[in-house]
Amino acid sequence: MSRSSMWEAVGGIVRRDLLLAMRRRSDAAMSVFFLVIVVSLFPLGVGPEPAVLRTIGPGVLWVAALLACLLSLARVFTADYVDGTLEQMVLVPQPLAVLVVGKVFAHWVISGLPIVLLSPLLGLQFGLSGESLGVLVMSLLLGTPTLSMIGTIGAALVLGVRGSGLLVALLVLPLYVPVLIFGAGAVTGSMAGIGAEANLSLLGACLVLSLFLAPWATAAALRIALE
Amino acid sequence: MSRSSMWEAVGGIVRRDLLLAMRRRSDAAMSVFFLVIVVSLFPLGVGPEPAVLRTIGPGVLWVAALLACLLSLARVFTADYVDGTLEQMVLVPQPLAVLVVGKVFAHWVISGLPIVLLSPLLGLQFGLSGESLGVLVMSLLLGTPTLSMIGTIGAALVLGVRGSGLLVALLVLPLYVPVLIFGAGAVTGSMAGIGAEANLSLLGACLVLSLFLAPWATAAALRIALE
Amino acid sequence: MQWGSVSEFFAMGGYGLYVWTSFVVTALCMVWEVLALWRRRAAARVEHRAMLLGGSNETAA
Amino acid sequence: MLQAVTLSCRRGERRLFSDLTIKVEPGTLLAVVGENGSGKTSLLRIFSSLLPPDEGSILWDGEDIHQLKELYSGQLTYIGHLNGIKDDLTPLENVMSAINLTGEACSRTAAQEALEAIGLKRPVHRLPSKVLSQGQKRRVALARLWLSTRPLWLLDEPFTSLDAASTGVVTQRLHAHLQRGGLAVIVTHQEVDLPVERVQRLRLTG
Amino acid sequence: MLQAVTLSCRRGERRLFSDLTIKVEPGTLLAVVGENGSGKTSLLRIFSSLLPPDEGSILWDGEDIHQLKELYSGQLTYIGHLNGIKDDLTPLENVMSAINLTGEACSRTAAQEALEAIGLKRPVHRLPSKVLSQGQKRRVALARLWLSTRPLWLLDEPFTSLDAASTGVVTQRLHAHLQRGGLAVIVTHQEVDLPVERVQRLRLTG
Amino acid sequence: MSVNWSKYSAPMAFYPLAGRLIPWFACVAVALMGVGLYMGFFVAPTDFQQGEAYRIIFVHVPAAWMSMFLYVVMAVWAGIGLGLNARLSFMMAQAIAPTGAMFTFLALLTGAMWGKPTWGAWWVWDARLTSELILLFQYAGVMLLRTSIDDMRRADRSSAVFALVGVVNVPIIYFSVQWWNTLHQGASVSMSTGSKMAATMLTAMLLMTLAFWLYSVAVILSRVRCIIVERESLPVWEEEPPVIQKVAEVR
Ligand code: HEM
Ligand SMILES: Nc1ncnc2c1ncn2[C@@H]1O[C@H](COP(=O)(O)OP(=O)(O)OP(=O)(O)O)[C@@H](O)[C@H]1O
Ligand SMILES: Nc1ncnc2c1ncn2[C@@H]1O[C@H](COP(=O)(O)OP(=O)(O)OP(=O)(O)O)[C@@H](O)[C@H]1O
Ligand SMILES: [Mg+2]
Ligand SMILES: [Mg+2]
Repeated sequence: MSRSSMWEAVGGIVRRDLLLAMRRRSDAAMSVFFLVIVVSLFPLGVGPEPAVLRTIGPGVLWVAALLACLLSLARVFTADYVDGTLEQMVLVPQPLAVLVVGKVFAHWVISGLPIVLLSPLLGLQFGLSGESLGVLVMSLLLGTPTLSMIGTIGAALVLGVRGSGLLVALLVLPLYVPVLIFGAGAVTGSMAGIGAEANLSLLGACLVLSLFLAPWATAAALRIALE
Repeated sequence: MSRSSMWEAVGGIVRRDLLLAMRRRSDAAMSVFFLVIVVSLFPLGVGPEPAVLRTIGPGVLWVAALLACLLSLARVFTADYVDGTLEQMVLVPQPLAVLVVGKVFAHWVISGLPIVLLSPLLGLQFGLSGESLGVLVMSLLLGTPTLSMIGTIGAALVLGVRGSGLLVALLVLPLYVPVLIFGAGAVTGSMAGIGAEANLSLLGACLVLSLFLAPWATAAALRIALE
Repeated sequence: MQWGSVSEFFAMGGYGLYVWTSFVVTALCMVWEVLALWRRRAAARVEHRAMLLGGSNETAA
Repeated sequence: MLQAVTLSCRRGERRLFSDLTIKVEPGTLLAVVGENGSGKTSLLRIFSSLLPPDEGSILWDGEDIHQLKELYSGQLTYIGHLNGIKDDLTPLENVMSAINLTGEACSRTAAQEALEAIGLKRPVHRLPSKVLSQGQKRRVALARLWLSTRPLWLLDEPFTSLDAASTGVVTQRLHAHLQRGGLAVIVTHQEVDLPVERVQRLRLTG
Repeated sequence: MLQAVTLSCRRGERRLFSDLTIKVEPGTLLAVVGENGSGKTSLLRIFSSLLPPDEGSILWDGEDIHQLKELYSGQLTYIGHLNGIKDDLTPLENVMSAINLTGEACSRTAAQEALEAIGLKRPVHRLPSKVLSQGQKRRVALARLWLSTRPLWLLDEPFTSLDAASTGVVTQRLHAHLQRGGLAVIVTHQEVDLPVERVQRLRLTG
Repeated sequence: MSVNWSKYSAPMAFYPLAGRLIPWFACVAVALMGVGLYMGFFVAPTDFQQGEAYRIIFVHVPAAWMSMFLYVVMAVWAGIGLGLNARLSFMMAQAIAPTGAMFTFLALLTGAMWGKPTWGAWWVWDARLTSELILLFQYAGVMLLRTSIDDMRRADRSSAVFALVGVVNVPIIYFSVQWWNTLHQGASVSMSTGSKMAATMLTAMLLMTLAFWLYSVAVILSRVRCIIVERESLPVWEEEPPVIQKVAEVR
C-alpha cells in the first residue's frame, strides 16, 4: 500500500468517473440545466420588479445551486452499487475514505464546477453588481464542494433503499442549511455593504470540516450498505 | 383482451405500486417532508421579511411541488427496467398506454396527493390568505397530475435514449414551464385580486391534453427502450 | 394567587385559547405516547407467546 | 404452432443470423444453443415480439405476430435474463402481482403452491425478495410457470444459478407443459433432460 | 494459507451455518457447493471481508483479517454475482479501470490480451458494454483473472451464463493459478474440472 | 473490562433493570409535573408585558430544551453503538428518536401558540424557529432511514451514522440566533424583570423541565424494553426471573 499506488487508485477513480461523464454528457448538463430553469422561473412566478428580484436574487441562486447538487447526488453511488463496482471499490487495498474523496472530486467537477462557472451570468439576470458577483462566485466555489462532501454521506446511507431520491433529500437538506445561510449571507452582506469576509471564512471552515469528517462517515456508510 | 381483464391488469398495476409504497410507508411521508424542507430553504436564503416572502410564496410553493414531483418521477420506470418487470409489462395482452395511466395514477396518489393536501399549511406559513389558499390547492390539484403525466414521458425516454439525454431534458423541462407559470400565476392572480379562473382553466386544459397524449408517447418510448 | 374565579382561570386573561391549547396538546401527546407504548408492549408479548407455542425455541441452543 | 420465416437479425455492425426458418410444433421444445454472443437472446426476444426482426417474420398459427399484437402477448409466458421481481415485495406478492399484471386473477393459495412446487418453503414466502439468494430469486421468477396456462413459453437460460434439484423440477414442469400440447423455446448452455422426440435443437454459430 | 475458525453466520432469523472450521492450503481450491440459499455467497463474502461474521474469524497466514484490513484486501481478487462492469464503458476501459482501481497500472495491450485470452475478439473490445450479451459481460468481469497477481481468488459462480468453451478456458486459468501456488475459493453448481488432489469440496446444507 | 461491559450491555440483562427503574422515574415525573403546574398557574405572577400568555413558557421551554438534549443523547448512544458494536446502544438510540421528535413537535406547536398573541403571526421565518423545524427533520430522517431499511443490522448502523453526522447541526441550531437577525426573544422575555416574581417563574420552569426529563427517561426505558422483546428472539421474562439468568449465562 505505497503512497504512489494510492494516488494511482484515486487517479483511476477520478479518471473513470470523468470518462463516464463524458460518455453521458447529458447527465452533467442536467444539473446546469436544472439551475437555469429554476432560476429563470422565478422572475416569471414572482413578477418583474427589479427591487424584489435583487432582494431575493442571492437566496434563489443559492437554493437553486443547492438543489442542483442534490439532484445529481442520487447518481454518485447508485450505479456503482447496482453493477457491483462498489464491492470492488471497498475491496481495494487503499483506505476507502481516500477513494471517496476521489469520487467526490469527480462528482464536483462534473456537477459543481459548471454551476460555479455559470453563476455570474445568472447573477446578472437578478441585477447583482460587479462586486457581489465576485462574492457569489467565491461563495459557490467554497460552498459547492462542501455540499458534495456532505451529500455523499447521504447518498451512501440510502444505497439500495427504496424511494432513495427523496430520502436522501430529507437526510441531506438539514445538513445543508448552514452552508446555505453562510453562502446566501455572504452575497447579501456584500450587497448591503456589510462585507462578506465573515461569512466566506465560515464557509471555508465548513469546507475544511467536511473535508476531514465526511469521507470517513461516507466510507463507514458504504461498508454498512454492502454488508 | 376483454374489457374486464383490462381493468384487472390496470388494477393489478395500481395495487402493486401502492403495495410497494405501503411497504415503505415512509414514501408518502417523504415527498411531503421534501416539500416542507425545500419550502423552508427559501426563507433561509432570502431572509425573513414577511412582505417579500408573501410575494414569492406562490412561486416558491409551486417550484417546490414541481421538484418533489420531478425527484420521485425520475424513478417511476427505472426500477422496473432494471429488474425486468418492464419487459413483463410490455408483454401483457392489454394496451400499454392504459397500463401507463395506471402506473401514473398510482404514482400520483403516493406522491402528488399528499403535496396537494399539505399545501394549505405551507401557504399559511408564507402568509397567504383564505381565498388564495383555496386557489393554491386547486391549482396543485390540476397541476400535479399533469406534471406526473409529462414526467413519465421523460422518465421513459431516459430509459431508452441514454446518449441523448440532453434532448430529453430539452424536451421535458420546457413542457413543465407552462404548468408552472399557470399554476403560480393563478395564485398570484388571486392574491392581486385579478382572479384565477383564466389560469386555472388553462391548467385544466393542460391536464386534459396531457391525459390524452402522454400515455401514448410514454408507451412508445418504453417499447423503444426495450428493443 | 391571582385568580378570582374558575372562569377567570380558564380565560387566562384573554389568552385561554393559546395557553390551554398548548398545555392540552402537550398532555395529549404524552398520554398518547404512553398508551401507544402500552399497546406495543402487549402486541410484542402476544407475538412472543405465539412464537413460543409454535415451538421455535432455537435460541436456547 | 410457432414459425420463424427467413428471419434475420443485425445488432450494430454484426449480422447475428440470417435466413433462419424454423418451425416449432405443439408438444415440442426448441432448445437454442450456441456460444456467448451468438444471438440466442436476440432470437428469443424476436420470438417474444420485444425486438422487431430486421427481415422475415414470426408466425403464430400461421398469422404474423406483428398483426396479432396484444392477442399474441396473451399466448405467451416470457422469462428473460432478468427475473422481473421487485426487491421490496415478498415472493408471494411478486408472484401474485406478476400474474395480475397479465390480466388474470391469482389466489394466494395458488401462488403459495407454485412457490412450494419450485422448492421455496413457507417461511421464505414472507421475506422481502431482496434478501433472497440469487438462486431463490430465479426460482421466484420461474414459479410463474406453475400458474401459466399460456401455450407458448419463452425462457432465457432458465437454469441459471439454480441448484441441481431445482433444475430437475423445472425440467419436469417443462415436460408436463409439452405433454399438455404446449410449446416452448428455451435458451440454455446445459443439456435439457427431456425425451429426444420432444426436443429440437437449434445451434447458432454467430 | 486461508483459515476459517468456528465461523457462524445468521441472516435474519435463519442460522445459515455455525462452527464452520476449514483450511485452504496454497495450491488448492475450495469449492463451496450446496443448494440455493444455503449460504454459499454469504460465506464467500465473509471470506472477502465484505460481510462480518456473527462469530468466529478468518485467518490469513495466521492473522485475523479483521486486523489486517487493507493489507488483506491487497491479497485478494473477488468476483461476485455482479460483474462490476460499467455499461457505458467499453470492455477494454472496464478492465483497465478495474485494475487501476486496485492501485496497479494496466497497459492497454495487457488488457487486450486478457480479453482475448477469455475469448472476446478485438471488435468487441470497442463496443459499449451494455450491448454485450450476458455471457460476454461475464467474460469481461472474468478477464481480470488474467491480470491478477494476487494469491487469493474468491469467485462466486464464475461459470454462470458462460458457454462450454469459456468454462474450459476459465478452468485452465484456475489450474495455472493453483500451480503457481495460489489459493481459490469458488462457489459453483457445476463440477469443476480440476485434478482431485487440488480440490476440496465444502457442502453447505443450509 | 470487556467481559464486564458486555455483560451489562446485554439487552436481556438490562431488561429487568429497566423494568425496575421505570416506576420510579414515572412517579417522580408525575409528582414534579404536578408541583410545577401548580407553581406555574397559581404561584407565578402575571407577566406585566405579556399578561397570562407567557404561561406557555412552562411547556414551551422544557419541550424545546428536551428536543435538543435528546438529540445529543441519541447521537451519543449511536456513537457508542458504532464504536463498541453494542446492540443495546442501538436500541437506546432507536428508543429515543420518537420521544425527541415529539418534543420537537411540541416546541414548535407551543411556540406557534405563543407567537400568535405576541408577534401576531403563527409562524415567522426566524432563525430559532427554522432551526427547530430542521431539528424535526433530522429526527424524521433518523426514523425514516431506519424504517426504510429492512435489514435490522444495517438499519441500526446507517441511522447511527446519520444521527452522529447530524449532531454537528445542534450547536449550529443553538448559535444560529447570533448569525441571523431574529425575532425570537431568548432570555429577555421572562427573566429580565429580575425580581422575586421572576424567581418563582424560573423555579416552575425548571421543575417542569426536570419533570419532562424524568418522563422522557421513563418512556424511553419502556420503549427500549418493547424493542428488546421485539428484536431478541427470547422467551418472555419477568414472570419467571430465573429464566433470564439462565439465558444470560448461556450467552
Ligand atoms: C414556533 C415557534 C417557536 C419555536 C420553534 C421556538 C423554539 C425555541 C427553542 C428551540 C428554545 C430553546 C433554545 C434556548 O434555550 O436557547 C426556545 C426557548 C424559548 N422560547 Fe421559543 N420558540 C418559538 C416561539 C416562541 C415565542 C413566540 C416566544 C415568546 C414570545 C418564545 C419564547 C421563548 C423563551 C422565553 C425561551 C427560553 C429562552 C431561554 O431562557 O434561553 N418562543 N424556543
Ligand atoms: N449495438 C450493437 N453493436 C454491435 N453489436 C451488438 C449491438 N447490440 C448487440 N450486439 C451484439 O449482439 C450480440 C447479442 O447477442 P445475444 O445477447 O443475443 O447473445 P446470446 O447468444 O444470448 O449470448 P449469451 O449466451 O452470452 O447470453 C452480442 O454479440 C453483442 O455483442
Ligand atoms: N434479512 C434476512 N432475513 C432472512 N433471511 C435472510 C436475510 N438475509 C439473507 N437471508 C437468507 O440467507 C440466505 C442467503 O444465502 P446466500 O445468498 O448466501 O445463498 P447461496 O448459497 O449463495 O444461494 P444461491 O445458490 O442461490 O446463490 C438465503 O436463504 C436468504 O433467504
Ligand atoms: Mg443471452
Ligand atoms: Mg449465491
